[in-house]
Formats: sequence, structure tokens, C-alpha cells
Amino acid sequence: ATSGAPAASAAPAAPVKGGSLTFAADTEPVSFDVHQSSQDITGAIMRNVFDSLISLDASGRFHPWLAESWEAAPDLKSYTFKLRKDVVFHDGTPFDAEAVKINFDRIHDPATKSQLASSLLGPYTGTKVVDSHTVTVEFSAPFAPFLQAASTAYLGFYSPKTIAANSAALTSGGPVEVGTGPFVFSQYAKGRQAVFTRNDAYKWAPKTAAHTGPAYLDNLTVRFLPEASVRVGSLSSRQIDVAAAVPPAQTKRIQGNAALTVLSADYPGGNYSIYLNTSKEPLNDEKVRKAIQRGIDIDTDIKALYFGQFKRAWSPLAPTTPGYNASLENSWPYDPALANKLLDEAGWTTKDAEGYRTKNGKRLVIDWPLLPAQYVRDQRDILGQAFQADLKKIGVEVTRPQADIGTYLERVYGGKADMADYSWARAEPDVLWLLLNGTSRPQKGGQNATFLNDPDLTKWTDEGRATLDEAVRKDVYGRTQQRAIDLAIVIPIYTQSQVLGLSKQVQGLSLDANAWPLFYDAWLGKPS
Amino acid sequence: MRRSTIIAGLALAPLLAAATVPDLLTSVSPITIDPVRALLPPGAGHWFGTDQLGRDLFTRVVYGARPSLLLGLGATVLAVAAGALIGVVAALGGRAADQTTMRLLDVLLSLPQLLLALLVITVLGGGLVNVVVAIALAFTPGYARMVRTEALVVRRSGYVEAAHGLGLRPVVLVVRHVLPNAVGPVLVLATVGFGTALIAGSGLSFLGFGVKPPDPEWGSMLAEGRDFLADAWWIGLFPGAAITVTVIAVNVVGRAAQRRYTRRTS
Amino acid sequence: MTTALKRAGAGFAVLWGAATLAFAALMLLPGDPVATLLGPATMASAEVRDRIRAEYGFDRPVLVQYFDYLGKLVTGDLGSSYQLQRPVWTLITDQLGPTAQLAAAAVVLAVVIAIISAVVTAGRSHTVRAAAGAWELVAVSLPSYWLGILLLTAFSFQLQIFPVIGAQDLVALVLPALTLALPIAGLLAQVLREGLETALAQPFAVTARARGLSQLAVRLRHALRHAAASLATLTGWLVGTLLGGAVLVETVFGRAGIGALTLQAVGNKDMPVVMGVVLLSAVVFVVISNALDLLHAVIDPRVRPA
Amino acid sequence: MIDVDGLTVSFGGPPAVRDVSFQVAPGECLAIVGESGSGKSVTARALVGLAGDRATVSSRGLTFDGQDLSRLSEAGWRGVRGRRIGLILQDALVSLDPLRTVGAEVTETLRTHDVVPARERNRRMLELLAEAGIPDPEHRAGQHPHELSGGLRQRALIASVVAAGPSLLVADEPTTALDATVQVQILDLLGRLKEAGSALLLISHDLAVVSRLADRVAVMYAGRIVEEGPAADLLADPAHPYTRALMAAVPAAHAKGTLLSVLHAGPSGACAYASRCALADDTCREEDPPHADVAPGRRARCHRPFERLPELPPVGLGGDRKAGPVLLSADGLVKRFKDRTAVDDVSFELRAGETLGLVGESGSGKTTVARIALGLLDPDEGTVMLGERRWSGVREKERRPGRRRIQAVYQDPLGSFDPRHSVERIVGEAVAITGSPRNRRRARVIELLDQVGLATGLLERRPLEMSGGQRQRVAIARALATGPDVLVCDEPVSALDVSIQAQILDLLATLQRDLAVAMLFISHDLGVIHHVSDRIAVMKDGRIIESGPVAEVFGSPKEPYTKELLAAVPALTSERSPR
Ligand SMILES: Nc1ncnc2c1ncn2[C@@H]1O[C@H](COP(=O)(O)OP(=O)(O)OP(=O)(O)O)[C@@H](O)[C@H]1O
Ligand SMILES: Nc1ncnc2c1ncn2[C@@H]1O[C@H](COP(=O)(O)OP(=O)(O)OP(=O)(O)O)[C@@H](O)[C@H]1O
Ligand SMILES: [Mg+2]
Ligand SMILES: [Mg+2]
Repeated sequence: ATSGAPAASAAPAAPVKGGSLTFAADTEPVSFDVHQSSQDITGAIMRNVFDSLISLDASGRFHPWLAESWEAAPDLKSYTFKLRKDVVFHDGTPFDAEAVKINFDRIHDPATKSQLASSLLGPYTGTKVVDSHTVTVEFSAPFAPFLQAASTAYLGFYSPKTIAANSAALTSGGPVEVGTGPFVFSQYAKGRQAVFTRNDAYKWAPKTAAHTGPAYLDNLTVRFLPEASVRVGSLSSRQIDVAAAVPPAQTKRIQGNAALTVLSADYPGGNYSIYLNTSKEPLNDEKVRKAIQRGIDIDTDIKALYFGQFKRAWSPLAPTTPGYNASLENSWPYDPALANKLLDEAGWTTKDAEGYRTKNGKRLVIDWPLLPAQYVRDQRDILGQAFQADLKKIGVEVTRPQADIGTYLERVYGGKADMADYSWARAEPDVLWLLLNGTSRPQKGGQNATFLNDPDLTKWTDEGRATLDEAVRKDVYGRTQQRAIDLAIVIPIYTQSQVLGLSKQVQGLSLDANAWPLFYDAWLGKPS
Repeated sequence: MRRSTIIAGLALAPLLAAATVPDLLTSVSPITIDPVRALLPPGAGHWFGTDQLGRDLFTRVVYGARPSLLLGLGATVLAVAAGALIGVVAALGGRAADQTTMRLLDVLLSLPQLLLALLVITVLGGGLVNVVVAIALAFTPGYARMVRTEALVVRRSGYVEAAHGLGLRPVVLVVRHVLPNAVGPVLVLATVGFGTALIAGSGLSFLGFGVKPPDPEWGSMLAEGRDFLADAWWIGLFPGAAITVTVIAVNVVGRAAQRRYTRRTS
Repeated sequence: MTTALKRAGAGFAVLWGAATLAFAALMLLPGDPVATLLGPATMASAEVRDRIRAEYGFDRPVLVQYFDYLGKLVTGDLGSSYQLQRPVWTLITDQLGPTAQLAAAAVVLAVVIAIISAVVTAGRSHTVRAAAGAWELVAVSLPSYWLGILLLTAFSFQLQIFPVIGAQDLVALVLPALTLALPIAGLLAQVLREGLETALAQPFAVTARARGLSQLAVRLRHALRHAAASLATLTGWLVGTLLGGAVLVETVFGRAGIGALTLQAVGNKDMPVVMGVVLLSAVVFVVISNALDLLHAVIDPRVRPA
Repeated sequence: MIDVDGLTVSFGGPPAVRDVSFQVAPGECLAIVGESGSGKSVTARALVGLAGDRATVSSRGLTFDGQDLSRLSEAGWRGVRGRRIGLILQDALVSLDPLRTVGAEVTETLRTHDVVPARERNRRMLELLAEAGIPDPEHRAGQHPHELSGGLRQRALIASVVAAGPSLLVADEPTTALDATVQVQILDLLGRLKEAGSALLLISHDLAVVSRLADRVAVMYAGRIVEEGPAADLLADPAHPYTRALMAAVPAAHAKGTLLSVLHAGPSGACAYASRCALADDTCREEDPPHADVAPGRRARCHRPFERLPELPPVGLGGDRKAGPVLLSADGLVKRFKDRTAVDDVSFELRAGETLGLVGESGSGKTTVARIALGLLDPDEGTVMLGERRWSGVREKERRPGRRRIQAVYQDPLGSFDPRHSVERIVGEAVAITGSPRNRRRARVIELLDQVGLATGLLERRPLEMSGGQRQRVAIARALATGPDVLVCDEPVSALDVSIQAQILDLLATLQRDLAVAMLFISHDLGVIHHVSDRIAVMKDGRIIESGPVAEVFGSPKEPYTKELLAAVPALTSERSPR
């Protein structure tokens, strides 16, 4: 997998203006309100409509965008942004300091029911309008991850007019989504497609973009095609130009087609990992956790299922995330013998008729709930079956009850399940705070499904978010990753990868730091 | 007996064997993975090929018979039992009881069976048992109405009147004449209903509400194979074929039973 | 007049029953609806959760909620989706189009296939009837989700005759409609053929032939109308089940529509949407069954009120 | 006109029609008679090429007006059917398409054969209906068959059949399902058509109907014509024993106390009738008789034509019985259903050993009276007494012990049996009521079966596996099982063939003689009623309008309605008429 490289590296022809591009997404946003939604897809699609204060490049550096410049207070408790003066919303409203305040306040307002954006704002206390084009965003505690947060579409800006008129309706997409971005959200048909048209007034592209001025494409259509086979099939028959989330099994097929190509990038942030619930039997025993960590043949399973398309993960953090600890690689390979030994030591010595280990007459059972089918991505349910088979070999039974999402959340975040699996994409090591900090308790909306409040982990992740010093961050995050593996509270599985299938006719398409396609620079060449 | 009935009966035999003693038909375990041999096409070693984890599809289809048949059978038995009870009570329990149950049934019958099942799933959640309950509930109103209609016909029939004229007590009358004759034809119809229940149950499984992995079930196997349609058609072919063949065989046998029954009783 | 009133009354009774059933399901729902409302991977705080609880009135007594719900129903307010936070009414009306299109295409296809098959094969030689019986049997035994997969594999992936997407154009409708139609066509053909054969064996059919009418004329002019009565009843029932079938077919073909909406709602315990779909089905049922009663009276003078 | 030579039709098995030959001339009526299943209808249908897809039809010659029909193509047949040969189907009441108006059916014939120009079709259709004797044809033409009475339907059907003016009319049982009064009118209508020059092929199982219209008669038995000749001669002096049996089996011709049936079973032989023939000898069993001339103009297929059957033995009840005590009495019964009064002020008495015949047209309330008498229905007014016991308006609990004293035999024995039960269980259930110990039940069932003339081999049979006659015998056995004083027989023989009918009537008579049960016997068939009853009551619209000893009511009816009923009875034009 390559990262962020523009597609179609052949002879760079001059970009062509015009044309319509159809992009097939695998999921459909439940809510289009970027301030409210927690879905990746919402950010990915709405990126075309919303600009951010600053932009983040693939190497983790920040560049001006709607803010010409910015400055962090030394205590990292406030950030001041100087805004561009020539920016206007799609509805003609000028973009100014007041707009920033209105938007951030809206995110912070509980009535918005924000599920992600408000956490990106962290300990937000308010926005001060310094002058018409200068704002200061203030926090109650040092908050280093804010810059990265400010570069995401979730902290994008709605026209104050539309917030005033349509605040409740912003969830449902369509022309009410008034932003400053290169495309205007012109039409939405649920279950089918969202249509975007070029914003001809656009002239505030970030430095990270390949060109300035309006986008090349007249129209961008996003089709919602949840079936992978349907996405790939329609790409092959050229009914769409770009397909998201091409399953690894099908990439070969696309590569074999002369008119098509594959563009991929690893997602930054939290790898797809299994989190072990340390608050209850039997995983409160570190030996058992370790046994499970080492008793899964992750390499083989990943290779079989993903054909090498997804990289096997060694750390809870993805390699493309700043602060990634590469020394973990190959440090805890598959070792069934060790796993068996650890289980013996933990007292799970006897075996029952079906070959499962028992202790005091109780079978070693791990309860690992399965998400409802429509939330299952990348065939993780099948991968889970492979893990079940692996663990059976060392005498561990894994049960996978499947229920609705409410029940699932209750089990997993209520601490009733033994294991939970998820990934958390974000181009910022602060995800480790979310995933492992002792105060990031699921009961309170956190994401730490290990239910462990390890003083070290908590301390380090707190320190990481309170500094912008690269060296300090590298150190604390590196140690955090190491300790999480040592404690065997997390079993990293693979690094998720955005795999786009696209027609070679599509030029200039790139993937941003979050591994999402950017359509601003894209254009359509001659049909091949 | 017709030739088609015999063939159908013969087709059912291995299915029943698969459902009861799967280990006789295959020596491999349905959940043992072998990632190295993933996605092998059908061939000598693997008659139906292998799936994405290298599991032998033949074995999985064989082992999938039990939950799949159980879905159809459990749901049908439950539905017929509940339907018979409701139907007989409605038909013999007096006007008020009849009116109430009929209005209730009207409501349930106004909804597509799959939707009714999905409503139950929404409340109960997925899983084999819940799917059986959901399908049973969805099919119960139909059976209840059939039994009621039959019971009303039987109640007004000459032989019930004749038995009444003999001076039989009402309890004897119901147990000896009304019940068997009202439920009998419905039972025969239920063999065909079994096929429908199997399709519906596997359908729910296909939608992801059924059997929990990694246990094989035909509907969920189909769902798992969907991403591989373009490259590994066999994953999507055999489980579906198993459902279809089962339903065809059951339908043929059921219709033969129906013919026999009609020949004997009307 | 009174029959019309009675009919309307019965229709409303069914609708009210369906509404109550849906509400009962809502109340029986275990777990916290707020969790459902928020969906997976949520970071909402307890404060937000309480706010939502109060907003939806989950904290009120059941009866109050019930009458409030009925009251809103009467005014056409189906509530808002937990998950999508949009009015159920808009969601359903938005999704009705593609499903109605699919269902209509399937019904037409099924009826046409069934009529052709039945008229051509009814009362013919043993071999012809056995062949007809065989195809009908296979058709009714086919799970639509498998049939869809087969058709997709064959015609879209291998032969690339039909596109796999494109809900808008007619071509893309062919495979899904066929998938939905084929099992129904099998059943209809069966019933129609039996109806035709029964009718053809009736003295009036022989009388018609004794009058000098040709085989085909007797089939079309006399027998078909008799078979049509049972066909109409069955078709009506099938239209109802199409909604169920749409759930599967829309999933297989990745199409938008009521089926996909329902499935999404069921998976998320998004009760307002599920309830809305239940009501929709009940309405469709009431409308169709009344229409069919009228149609039946047109076809068969014996059931006309004197 | 039509000349049929050696017609044979088979449906895969043994031929249903074998080597049948006959001719019909214009203005002539040939009647084919025979019992059910003898092949009459198949013959009729074969004449228009509609014997069915599964039928194999062959003949030495089948010519109509000199045209060879046996070589016709399907299109050719279409020109013959309706246009030159009209067929009135056996099932008259369902031979019109129930979904179309009767006018449309008549018009269809006119259009198919383009009889009159399109714009005159309607006028001609109305004319035809009028000619067929339908009053107010404008109104009737727009009605559907279910809105018409049986008689009107039959007329409309005839109108549609004769619309294209066929020169041969084939009428298959044109009067069977109709009320007696209507029967006469339809026969008159056919008679007029014959006089107008049509050739008429009349098919019936009823010799009485035939005698009214036929010039010549052919008797069919087992697919063959066994006797034929001029109607008058043949009916006066039948040559074939089967014809004789057919005539003798008409109950109307016998007074109570004589046996109707001939119960002889013999080994099957070459003469198809040998096994049923009282006269059969070795020749009959070894050699198939040829169809030979037996008298001028008459042929029969018999080795011993014209030989007399032995006289039927009298049952011995005669008319000289003393009336016993009153077993069942009804006083002022009234029963109303929603919109009509089904039974209106009905009173009667029934004494031990006697039979009260209840006669009346369909819907007159006979069955309702029977159900009240049986205690299955409570009257709205009036009382029923069973012996000394009050029988109506009491609780079922009080009634239950008395139930065994009054039992019923229904018109439809099949429907009165639990279809899953064997004969042993059916009769056994009734035996069990009497409190007979379990181990003796089987013996008692066998005894009862023997009493009604059934073999032990039937014990395991289910209702569907028996013939109509056998079923009715089982029903009688069940009724007798409780040792009743009163038998209520509601149309017990209406669904049966004449010959079987005769056997059952004989059985009932014998049983009454032996057991001295009282019978309430219901029938719409005056012949049957006349044969079995001591006294009769005539019902009309729920009321008994006339009652008295059978000879009195039949001999000098007082009510106009009774007279009309009696006049409508098709009787053999021979000295055997009851009058
Ligand atoms: N379509 C058919 N297929 C097979 N057998 C038939 C068919 N039609 C008639 N038969 C048989 O042919 C024989 C003669 O039947 P047909 O209808 O001519 O009797 P029928 O004399 O008209 O009797 P009925 O008085 O009851 O009308 C019967 O044994 C009958 O079962
Ligand atoms: N259970 C009932 N409910 C309503 N009406 C009834 C019922 N039983 C009989 N009737 C009506 O009462 C009248 C007399 O019916 P009944 O059966 O006694 O006539 P019947 O003389 O036996 O006629 P048939 O000769 O046709 O048997 C009919 O008009 C019938 O429709
Ligand atoms: Mg006949
Ligand atoms: Mg009657």
C-alpha cells in the first residue's frame, strides 16, 4: 500500500475542467451533521463541503487553510487563529470570527447531541472573538490534540444562517448543509446518493492541495453501495468511477483490469485491535490475557483473509500515526506453546470432553460479542471465526453472541463482555488517551474497553495531550504502546487500509492524512 | 407412489442423515480453519471447494443441515401447535372468543410474515432460538386461521351432528372428532409450510440475525460468501442449493402426503 | 353504503391493531432506547443521554406514551427515527418510490409469467404438465436471496449483461424484479393452472366447446376469468409479502428502499421506523384487500351484493 | 341423419363405450337409458368429438348428414358443434358460465357461427330466450345463472344450444336435477323442438322420463347397447332382463310391502350382465350373446330374451298392521331463521312400527323438521315429546339419555362419518353408547353389519373406500346400534342409483318389519314416499298443507299443490302406474 501518492502517475497531463465523477461509498451517513455524527463516512463525504481552520499533510505537519496563521498559548490552554478575510459560505455569508464561535459553541452545546466533535474539542470552555477575523479558542486544561482536531471536517464550519434556520435539519443532508468548501451539497436521496456541485467561488484551497481556485469537477455524486461485490461490479462495468472499501479479495481483480487501478493508504490512529476486559474473570488474569494474545495466529489469518492487503499490526497505534513505536514489531509472535504454558500456569489445567480447558469445573469461555451485521466491516466476523478456531486449539472457547446494537453496546461498554474489537481512525496519537487512559471510561462515553486504570498508562497519555513537544510525545506514546502490549490488555490485529478502486480516467485523486479521498484536485481524463 | 415422490424421499434421506449424524458423512470439522487452502474451487479433495478460511464447504453444508432444518422444523411445529390451539379455541369458544381472536389474527395477517418475524427479532434480538420463535410467530396466524376454518367446517359437519345425535358428551366430541379432523389437514399443509419456514428462517440468518458463528448454517454461509461472488462462486452456490433442494424435496413429499390425505378423507 | 362503512370500520380496526401491536413491541423492547439512539462508537455523556430520554418522553408512564403516540398517529405524525433523527414519515415516503417500483415490476412480471405459463400448459399432455409442475415447484422453492445471488453472478459479474446498480433506470430493475417475481410467479402459475384446469373441466367449459368455440377461446374467454378470481386474491396477499421480500432482495442487490430501511431499523432497534413500516404494511394490506374485494365483485357476479 | 356404427371409447382401461351403433332420423327421438356409469354421457360427448383429451375414440363409421365425422379436424369439428349438432350437457345447472350473463352465452353461439348479422344478434338472442319459454327475456338476458331458478337455467341453456339451429339435439339427462314440476315443462319444450323437425337423442337413467318423449329406446349396460326397439313395445314388454330390472326398480311402480331389488350375485361371465342376472345359466357365463333380432324391429343382447323373472316375494307387512303407541309427537312447531320461517306450525304423531312420509319441494322445511325431531335444533315455538319425555326445549344433559331412542339416517352418509374412522370405529362408537363392554363391541358391530347385509370384510374400510350403497348400509347399522324406537331418515336414498336405492328401501322395510321401529321418512321423491309410507304429510313453505294415509293423499289429493306435485311425477306409460 502506498500512502497519499496521487494516482495515475503516468505522464502528467494538464488537468481538464468539467465532468461528473461518481464515487461509491460502502456506508451511508446516519447523520450528515458533522458536528453531531461520529461516523468516518460523514467526515469523508462532508470534507467536500467543509473547510477547516488548518490542514494536516501526510507527514503530520500543519498548514494554513481558513486560518492564515495560528498560535498556541504556552500552557496549551488556548489557541489563537487569524482568519482569511476572503472566505464566503455557499449562501454568500462571509466567514468570520463570529462564525467560528457560533460553530464551536454549537458543538459544545449538549442540545446538539454531538458524539465526536465535542470530544475533539476536549476541555473546551469557549471561543473569544478578538476582532472580526481573529479568534481565541479556550480550554480548561492543556489540550495539545486540538490542532489535529481543528484540521478535521468534524470541526468544520456551517454558515451561521443555516445554523440559525436549520440546526435540527442538518442531520438529514442536502442543500441545508451550507459550508465554505469546494463543493455544494445540492441533493440527497437516502439510500441512493448524494450529489455535490462545484462551488465556483472557491479560492481558499489549503497549501496541501495541488491547485487553487475552484475544483475541476462539475459534479460529484456519492452513491451508497453497501455490498462490496456490487461496488466492484459496478466499477468494472464503469457505472462508477471510484469505489471505496474494495475488499482485499477483489483488489487483484481490479488490478487485472487494464482500465482500473487501486489506490490505497493505511488509516492512521487506533489499529483494529481486540481490547480485553480486565475487570472480570477470566481476563483479569494477566497470564490468560497473554495466552490469548500469543495463541492467535494473526499472521496466517490476516494473510488468508486479506491477501496481504492489510498489514498485520503490532501496536495499538497505526504506523502512519505520529508517535508510532516501531520497536514492537515482531516482538510478540504467535506462540501456541507459550500460550498453553501460560494457561497451565494460570490453573486452567484440566480439559473437558470437547477439549476446552477448565478450572474448578468451569470451562474457559471468552465472551466476545459480535456487532450487528451491518456494522461488520472487512469481514471481521469471519476473521473472528478464524480466531475462534485458533483459540480452540489452546483450549479456549470463544462465544460470539450477536444482538442489536443497543444490547451490544450495553454488553461491551457495560463491562459485561470479555473482549471487544474496534479500530479508531484519527491522525493523532491522542487516540491512545481515548483507548487506554483510565478516565476514558466507557460508562462516561470513553472508549477504554480494557476497564483498566493503569497509573502509567493514564499518566503518559495525560502527558501526551498536554504538550506539543515532539520528543516528549514520542517518548510517552512509545511507552504507552509498549506497556499496553506487555499488560496484554490489547491485541492489535491489523492496520486498516483505505483501498480505493478507480478508473484510470480519474486523475489527481489523492488521499488525505485520514486516508480519505480528496475530490478537490480530482479531474477526469480521456476515457481509456 | 409417484416417481418424483420417491426421488424426493431419497433426497431427504442424506439431508436427515446430515442433520442427525453429520460425522458419518464427513470426517472433517466444520470449524477447523486452514487458511493456506482458502478459496479452493470444487475438486477432488474438497467436493464443494473451500471458503475464505479454508474450511471445507462440503463439511460446512453437511453440518449446516441441522440448524437449518431445525429452523424450519422448530418454527413449523411451534406455529402449528400454537395455531391449532388458537384456532380451536376461536372456533369452539363462543362468539366473543371467536370475534376477538379473529380481529387479532386479522391484524397479524395484515403484515407480511417476514416483517412480523423482523418485528419479533427487533424485540428479542437475533440467535437461532429467537429466529425460530420469530418465524413461528409469523406463521402462527395463518395456521390459526386454517385450523379455525377447518374446525368450523368440522363442527357443522354431518359426522359431528351424527355423533351429537348419538348422545356423545361435548368433550368427547371435540377430542375425538373435531380436533383430529380440524388439525389433520393443517398438519399435512404444514409439510409444505415447513419449506416456507426454512426459506424464511435461513433468510433471517442471511440477514445476520440467525445462528452465531462459527457454526455453519446455510443462510449465514450464503451471506458470508457474498463478497466472493465474482471469484469464488462456489461459496454462494452450494449453501443456497442445499436450501433449495431441501425445500423442493419437502414440497414434493408434502404434496404427496396431501394427495394421500385427501384421497383418504374427502 | 353500510357495507362501505363496515369496510372502513374493519380497515381502521386493522390499522389500530397494527399500531397497538407496534407500540407493544416498542414497550417490550429490552435495553435502553437511548443507546440505540446514539448508535455505536458513541462518546455521548450522561447529560446528553438524559436530555435525549426526556426529549423522547421515555420517562413517562406507558399509557401516557400510548395515547400520545396514537394522538400523533392520527395527525399523521409517525415520530422520528432514533438513529437517523429524521421524521419517519419523510424516511418512508423517500424510500417508498424505489420499493414501489420494484414491487410493481415484480407483480407485473409474476402475473405475466404465470398467465402465459398457465394458459399454455393447463390441461395439456402429461409431459407438458409435468414440465410446468416442475418449473413451478423449483420456482416456489427458490429462496429469493439465493436466486438474486445466482442472477447477479451470472448476468452481472460473468456475462455483464445487466448492470449491478443504477436504481434509476429500467435495466437495473430487471434482475431484482425477476428475483422477486420468480418465486411468486411459480406459485401464481400453480394456482392459475389448477384454476384453469378446474374451470376447463367444468360443464360450462365443455358446453362452450360444444357450441363450437376453439380451445383457446374457451381458455381466454371462459376459464381465465374463473381462475382470475383466485389469482386476484392470491396476488393481493403476495403484494403484501413483497414488502417482506423486498428486505431480502434490496439487501442482495444493494438497492435503496423500504426493505433496506426496515433492515437498518431492525438491526438498530430503531423502533419508530419499524413501527412506521408496520403501519405502512397494514395500510397497504387494507387498501389492497379492499381493492381486491371490489375486483372480485367485478369478476364474479355471485359475490356482488344483491 | 346421424349414423353411428361401432363406436368404441376408452380411457386407457377397458372401454367405457363398446361397439355402440344407432341411427336417429329427423323428427325422431331416440332415448338411451341405462344405469349410472353405463356409458351414456361418453357416447353423447363422442358425437361432438368432446370425449376428452384422454379418450381414444374409434368407430367403423360416424356420419352425420352424409359427412364423415370421424375424420374431422379440430377446425372441422368447430363447424359441426353447435351449428349442426347441439349438445345439452348432463350437469344442466352448471353448464352455463356462472360469471357471464345468460344472454352472453346465447349470443356466443350466434357469434361463433355467425348466424345473424352482428347488429341483429341481440334481438335474435331475446327471441331465442322467449322461444325457450323464458318470461321477460329482456330482463333475464342480463342476469347471471345464479339469479335464475333451475328451470330457467335449463331453458337458457337449451336456448344457447339451439341458437344456431342444429338439426340434431343431444340432451344428456336434461331433467335430472330439476323439481318434478319443472321436469315436465322442460320435456315439453324438447318435445316441441322435436316436432319442429329436430332429431333428438335423449339420454336418461330414468325410464319414466324417456317414456314421455322417445320414439325408440336403446338400453345401455356396461358400455354396450343391450336392447333396442320402439319405445312402446320395449317398455311394454322388455326383452332383456336388465331392462326389466331397470323398470322394476322404479319405486313409484310398487306399493309398500314389495321388494324392489334383485339381489343375485354370480360368477362373472361372458355376458356382462350375467353376474347380476337372475336368469343367467351356463351359456350366459361362457358365451357373450350377440346383438340379435328378438322381435320385429327389436334387437337385444341376450341368450334368453323375454324370459320372465321370478315374481318378487312380498315383504309381508302389507297394509293390515295395527298402529302402536305414539313414540314421537310434535305440536305446533315453529322455527325461524334470520329472515324466514323455515317451519311454521307443524304438528304430527309417529307410532310404533309405522312410517310417516314427509314430502315437499326443496326448501320447504323438511330437514329442519327432522333436526327438531332429533333434538339437534330447538323450535322457537311448540313442543316435541319423545314417548313420555319432553324432548324439546330441555337441557342437553336431560336429553342425552334419550338420544339412543331416536336415531337418524342422512342423505349424505359420507358426510355423516368421520373420514378418518373405520367402519368398526364408526359403528363401534354407537355401540359404546349403549354401555356395551369393550370386549363385546366387535361382535356386536359384526352382528349389526350382518343385519344390514354387509360382510365382515368391511370392518377396516374407511368411508371413502366404500360405495354409496355400502355407506348407507353402514349408516343404518350405526343408527340401529343404539336400539332406537324411532328412525329419522332424511332423504336416505336421494343420492343413490335407482338399483341401489331399491336395495336400501328394501332393507329399511325389512328392518322395520323385524324391529318394529317407527320411521319419519323424508323425501322429495313422491315415488319413494309412496313406496315406503303408511301415512304422508305434504309440506310447503314450512307448513304441512295436507296429510293422511298414503292411499288417500295419493288417490284423492285435496290441495291444489299436492295435485300439481302428483301430476308432475313422470310415470311409465304402462299399466304399472300407481294411479
Ligand atoms: N374423462 C374420463 N376419464 C376416464 N373415465 C371416464 C371419463 N369419462 C367417463 N369415464 C368413465 O366412463 C364410464 C361411463 O361414464 P358415463 O359418464 O358415460 O356414464 P353415464 O352413463 O353417463 O352415467 P351417469 O348416469 O352417472 O351420468 C364410467 O365408468 C366413467 O367412469
Ligand atoms: N341453519 C340455518 N340457518 C338459516 N337458514 C336455514 C338454516 N337451515 C335451514 N334454513 C332455511 O330454512 C329453509 C328450510 O330448509 P330445509 O333444509 O329444512 O329444507 P328442506 O325441505 O330439507 O329442503 P331440501 O329438500 O333442499 O333438503 C330453507 O329456506 C333454508 O334456507
Ligand atoms: Mg352421464
Ligand atoms: Mg333437506
